[in-house]
Amino acid sequence: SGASSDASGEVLVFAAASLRDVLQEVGTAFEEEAGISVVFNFAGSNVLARQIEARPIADVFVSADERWMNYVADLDMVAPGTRTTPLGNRLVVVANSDSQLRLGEVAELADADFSFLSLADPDAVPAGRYAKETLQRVRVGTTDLWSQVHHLVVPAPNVRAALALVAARLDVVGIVYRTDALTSPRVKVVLDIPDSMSPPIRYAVAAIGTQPTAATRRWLEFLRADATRETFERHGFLTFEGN
Amino acid sequence: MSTAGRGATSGSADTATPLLQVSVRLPLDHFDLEVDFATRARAVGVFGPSGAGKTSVLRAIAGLEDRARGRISLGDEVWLDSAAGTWVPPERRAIGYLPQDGLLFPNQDVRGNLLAGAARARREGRHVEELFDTTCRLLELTALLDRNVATLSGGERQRVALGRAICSGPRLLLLDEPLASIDQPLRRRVLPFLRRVREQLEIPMLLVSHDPVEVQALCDDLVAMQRGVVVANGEVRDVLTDAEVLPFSGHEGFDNVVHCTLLEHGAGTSTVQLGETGAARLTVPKTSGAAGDSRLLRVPARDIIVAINRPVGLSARNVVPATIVRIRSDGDLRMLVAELGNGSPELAAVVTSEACSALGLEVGQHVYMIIKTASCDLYDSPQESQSE
Amino acid sequence: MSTAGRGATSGSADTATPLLQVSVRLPLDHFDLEVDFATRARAVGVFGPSGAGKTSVLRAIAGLEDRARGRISLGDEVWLDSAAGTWVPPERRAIGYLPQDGLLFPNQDVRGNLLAGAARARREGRHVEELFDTTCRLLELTALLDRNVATLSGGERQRVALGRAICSGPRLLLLDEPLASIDQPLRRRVLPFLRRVREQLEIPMLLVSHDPVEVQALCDDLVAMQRGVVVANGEVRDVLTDAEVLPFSGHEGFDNVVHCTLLEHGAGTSTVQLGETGAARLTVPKTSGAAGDSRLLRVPARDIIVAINRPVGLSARNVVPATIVRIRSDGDLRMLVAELGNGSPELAAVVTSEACSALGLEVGQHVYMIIKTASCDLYDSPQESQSE
Amino acid sequence: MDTVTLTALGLTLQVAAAATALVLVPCTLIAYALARYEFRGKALLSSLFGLPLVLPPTAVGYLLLKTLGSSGPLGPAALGFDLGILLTWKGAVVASSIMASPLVVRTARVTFEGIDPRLEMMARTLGHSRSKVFLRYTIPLASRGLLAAAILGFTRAVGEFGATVMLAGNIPGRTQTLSLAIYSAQQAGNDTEAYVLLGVAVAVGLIAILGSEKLSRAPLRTGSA
Amino acid sequence: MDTVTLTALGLTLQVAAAATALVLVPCTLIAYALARYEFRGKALLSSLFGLPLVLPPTAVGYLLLKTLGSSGPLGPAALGFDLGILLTWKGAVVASSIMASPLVVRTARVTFEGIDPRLEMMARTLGHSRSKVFLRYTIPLASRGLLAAAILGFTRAVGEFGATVMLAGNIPGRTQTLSLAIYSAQQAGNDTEAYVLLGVAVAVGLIAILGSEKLSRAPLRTGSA
Ligand SMILES: Nc1ncnc2c1ncn2[C@@H]1O[C@H](COP(=O)(O)OP(=O)(O)OP(=O)(O)O)[C@@H](O)[C@H]1O
Ligand SMILES: Nc1ncnc2c1ncn2[C@@H]1O[C@H](COP(=O)(O)OP(=O)(O)OP(=O)(O)O)[C@@H](O)[C@H]1O
Ligand SMILES: [Mg+2]
Ligand SMILES: [Mg+2]
Repeated sequence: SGASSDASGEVLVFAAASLRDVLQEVGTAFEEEAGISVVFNFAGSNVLARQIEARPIADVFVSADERWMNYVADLDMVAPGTRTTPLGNRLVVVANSDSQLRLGEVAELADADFSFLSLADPDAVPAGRYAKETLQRVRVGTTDLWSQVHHLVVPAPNVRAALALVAARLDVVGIVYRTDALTSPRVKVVLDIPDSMSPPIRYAVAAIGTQPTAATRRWLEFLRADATRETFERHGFLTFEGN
Repeated sequence: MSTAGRGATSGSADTATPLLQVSVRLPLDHFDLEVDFATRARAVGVFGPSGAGKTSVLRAIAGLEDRARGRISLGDEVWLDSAAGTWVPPERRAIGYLPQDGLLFPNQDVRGNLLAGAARARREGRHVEELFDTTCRLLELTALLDRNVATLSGGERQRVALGRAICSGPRLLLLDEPLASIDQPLRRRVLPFLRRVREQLEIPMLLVSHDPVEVQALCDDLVAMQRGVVVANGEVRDVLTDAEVLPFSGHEGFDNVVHCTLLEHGAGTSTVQLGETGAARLTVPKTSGAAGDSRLLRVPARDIIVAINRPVGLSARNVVPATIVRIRSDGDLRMLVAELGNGSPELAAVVTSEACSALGLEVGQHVYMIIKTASCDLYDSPQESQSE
Repeated sequence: MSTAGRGATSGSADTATPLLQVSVRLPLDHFDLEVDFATRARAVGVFGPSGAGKTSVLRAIAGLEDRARGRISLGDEVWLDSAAGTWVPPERRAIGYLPQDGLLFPNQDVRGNLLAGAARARREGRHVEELFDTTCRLLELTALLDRNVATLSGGERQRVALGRAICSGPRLLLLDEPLASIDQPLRRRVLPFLRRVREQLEIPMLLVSHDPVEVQALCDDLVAMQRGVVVANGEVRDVLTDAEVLPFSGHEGFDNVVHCTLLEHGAGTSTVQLGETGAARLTVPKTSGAAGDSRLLRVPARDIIVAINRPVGLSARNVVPATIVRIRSDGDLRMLVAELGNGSPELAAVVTSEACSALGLEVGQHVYMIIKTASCDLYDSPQESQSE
Repeated sequence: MDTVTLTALGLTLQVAAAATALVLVPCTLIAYALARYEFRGKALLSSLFGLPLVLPPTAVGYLLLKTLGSSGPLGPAALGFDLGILLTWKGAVVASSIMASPLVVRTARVTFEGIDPRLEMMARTLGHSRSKVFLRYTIPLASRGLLAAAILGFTRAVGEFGATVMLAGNIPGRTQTLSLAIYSAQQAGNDTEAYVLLGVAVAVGLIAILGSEKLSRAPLRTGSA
Repeated sequence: MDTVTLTALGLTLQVAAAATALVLVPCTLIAYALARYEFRGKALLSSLFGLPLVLPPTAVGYLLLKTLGSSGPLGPAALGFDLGILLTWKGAVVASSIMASPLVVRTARVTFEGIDPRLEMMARTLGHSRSKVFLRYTIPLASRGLLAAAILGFTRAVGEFGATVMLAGNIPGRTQTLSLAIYSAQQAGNDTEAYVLLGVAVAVGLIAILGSEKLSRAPLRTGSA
């Protein structure tokens, strides 16, 4: 019962695990409309990229950032002309729901009273890297905010783990995706980080292989459909036209 | 000479030896063990066919049978009283147990095994070093002390297990076939050692044995078992000559084992006097020791020939006048118990019923007991008060 | 009557029995085993003190000692020839091994243990069901068949292990103290069974035993060991009466074990004829069986009194004329071996040297052997050609 | 239980059972060799079967992915054909097997070390070859410990996540075992779903362990041979 | 080796040793109870110590995080003080201990089941109390198997990732063990670094296992008592 891209009327989508709920909803809608089944493989983007490298059976790769899509593209495994970035996300500062922490702007983190800063691993996980870059852009005195707080960072293997830590301790502050923060109990958003302060947070989508099947093309189109965009937005994602 | 009833107190009247009372019930595979006896004897033999429940009795006394119910006590100490809910764990019973299969500790060498109970022995006020040295010497273990127990021979294992029990300073020794796989010459050397343990260390013992000689040499009382119950209990000689316990026609038959005193040495023989003050004298194979030394003498009952006239021209050196005091019958054989005069113990002789009637033997009759020197066997015996 | 030298072939001249040749060296803890013997005897006893290396010899023959070097062969089959690099694994030696400690399989019940070698027995052409039934009956195992071996008594375990070895259809039985913890009456019943195994199944056997009676009843040849070497090897009687092997003054002494034929039953006794055609007759304790049945008769050498005149008025029923053929001495004792006339086996009697000289006994002299009925012990013996 | 959970449960049982079956025989043999014999490279063999434990499972998964991947030494390019392990349920079996084998080898070895080798020699004198003795005596004598080893392997396979997610992927209905489903649910912030799945996994573990307790309480003896 | 690797190595050894030490005594006692006695709830106890295996370690980590978290039943709010486990090396110890305990309990239990209880009873007739017999006879008799159990626990602790990352965090220099460092390097696509770290972890495992092989080859007997 191995997955196969040749199975007629099926699309195998390797997608970042944080997209699971929304993509499943989209998938169900797609199956109803197109009569084509979508099969997902949810994991960290790096895992997915390496699996694609090891056994290229995926039809579509939805990476949480450009970097792991580039990794696959460098292997010449992305179908030319299919790569898009239709989805985006936004960072928020979160704290335990019992926390007294109030923030007016990001720079206040420098003086805020917390012991740990919970991030997805800034070296490995896209959400973490975006958070790091954001903090690096904030000037505090002679240095940037990252230099002020990096010793407090607890790098988590994924956003969920980062959130779980925030939920577990009052003295932990986290910077995570807004979409994840919204579905997490015992955690509250303390501050929305404006798009302008963070680097562009984009999910990359592309067909894998040289010659995408018809079903794959239909799925890629469906991702950009208006109804789909509404679904994404309802889940808190940003959506983008074109490229 | 009647067999004492079940549960009766019997044995030599040495009041120093605490009363051992055993009254246990224990379900076994094919029958229930139901054992009832009490004894003040310093050494009690447990005798009976394979599967009779001998080992089970010892295990119950040692506290190793959880399912045992009833009452077990030694002197003032009550070890089991299921009515009162009393159960003393094995480690507080101060018992030296020699299990039938040795059960040496494979993670310790011979020395370690022998000293496994040294702490208890010290608590009991024993002089462990001396006990250890003596035990090693007499059980011939000295050369084995640093050996791994895994490669010991069968007899070596058994001796180590026996030594371990003795060196643990017990208040009661439970020995399950202590001499079973030990060769005859060694057995001859170990028997007196066990006797000494019994006498000098004043450790009472319960001893399972299939060997009537062993039992007589060591035990005062004997408990005979069959299918889980005590079928006879009392003085060794009474029980052993009981035809139900051991048909005396058996190839071991009944052996007289009596106390004697060394008198003098002859050319190739020695002379002993039966009992300490007895009048009867016997020529026995040459032995060592000084005049006045105590010895145990063993004469198989069937080796003794009874004559109504003093015979002549025989190879047999001993012709002892005696008076028949009892005649006991087992099938076609008759056991004649005769007394040899003042202070000498009685001797039993087994003859056929034919011979008995042909010679017209009856109680009260004066006869001659013909005993070959070669039929006499002497064992070392510690210097002690008479106990037979 | 000289002790056969090491390595010599000896034993009864039954050519059907394959030649067993054992010549092994094996390093042990304190000394090296260096054993050399060859025998055609149907049953060979292995005798010697604890730690002599008896078990090690059996293990080497069974193929259980990797470190054994030398040569072992049975008939045409060479099991070990370290010079030629030959080593046959234990499973292809067709051996029935009774280890000293039983080694029952704890995961099988008694039946499973007894049948553990059934497949081999079938391959060897044995009728397993019959063998199994006979073994169970004669070792009294029938009631135990469904029992868990963990709760068997010591004697029960030993019998199961013995039965397992016999039921495995071996071409050679290696029995390490088969009767050690078996009670006397049972031993009397098991001995004839082993004899039957030896005769009817024609399984030759090597038997470790500390009991001279057992050895004589079962074995033709005897190998006596001490500290790893064979000190005497030859016919049982020769080796046993060797003062080095077993001082006959020992409390077991020397027992005559001879073949006899049942003649008739009297009131409380029976009459047997010594040997199959022998002239000498003895009155023995009443036994069962029909006239003409074969029996083994045991008479301890020291139970026999020698008289130069025919005595009268004795309880002893048997007064047998005999002629002294050999006199052997051990310290202060003399063993007189006397023949009883045509076709009867020789009997040995032990007397003191004093008695010997007092009566002026010498080779060639006519004497009377006085043998009490009660001193005679009969064992069942299978219908077989004479082998003693 | 919804169909996704049911599928995950079925798949989990299938994978764990297959992994246990796959691992049990070779690991038992290796454990036996380690327990009974001295041979060159013994310590190394023992270490080899201990190593999957010292590495984080994802690292093991990663190494396996490289090995079995298109350009790996066991990949289709090198072998000339595709083993069909990656991103299939077989991948989950391979991952679980490798992660479970150290436990099975150790436990089986300890079991064998507790069995008196003289019993085996005794069985050989009764005419059974070495292999028959192993099958008919050693294994039954070791049955309780081997059952424990199997249960340890099985439960470890049920809980296996790190290597599996790399090798088999997390494809619902195809390679998503309970462990992966729990991960997915947690990643999506779907705690309720995660708890249900956790409950199912716990139930599987309980049934397996309670069952093994019952089995191993049965008397050791196996009746007549 | 750079300082990060060195620190990770030191921390790993510290955590694994602490976890093994923490777990060994209670697990040995529980294993002994399971091996020797029949009692109510025995099967349940056995299951309880099997459960950490059936769950993916991250899930165990989540559960622990909830339990020890601010509003958890063992959190500072409930206890009135902070256990100081979360995000410290102690968290790694707790996580490793819990994940290792099923292995230790099983292996120790199998070991005890292989020891003749009559030897223990024999030791008791020689005047040793139950606890002394356990310490002076049972433990030495079981030493080989207990060593195997300890090694299994230790290596499992070295390799522990899922629960540790949740409980201890992955703070370089403070709570980042080798496993966590390997994971981070792999996640970051830093293969060279990952391989170096893998090599160090393998070396730790090898030394532990080879050492235990050597130890357990030493003769069983311990000399005189
Ligand atoms: N734990 C037990 N449970 C049930 N039955 C047992 C148990 N232990 C022994 N038995 C059985 O009880 C009977 C008596 O056993 P025990 O060991 O006491 O005999 P024994 O008199 O010592 O025999 P032997 O002389 O052969 O050693 C035997 O039939 C034995 O199989
Ligand atoms: N595997 C072994 N390695 C070294 N020495 C051993 C080994 N097995 C036995 N021995 C030693 O060799 C000697 C002979 O042992 P063996 O078991 O053959 O004696 P045995 O004649 O059977 O004695 P027993 O009558 O006491 O059973 C003993 O001292 C024993 O300790
Ligand atoms: Mg017994
Ligand atoms: Mg022996």
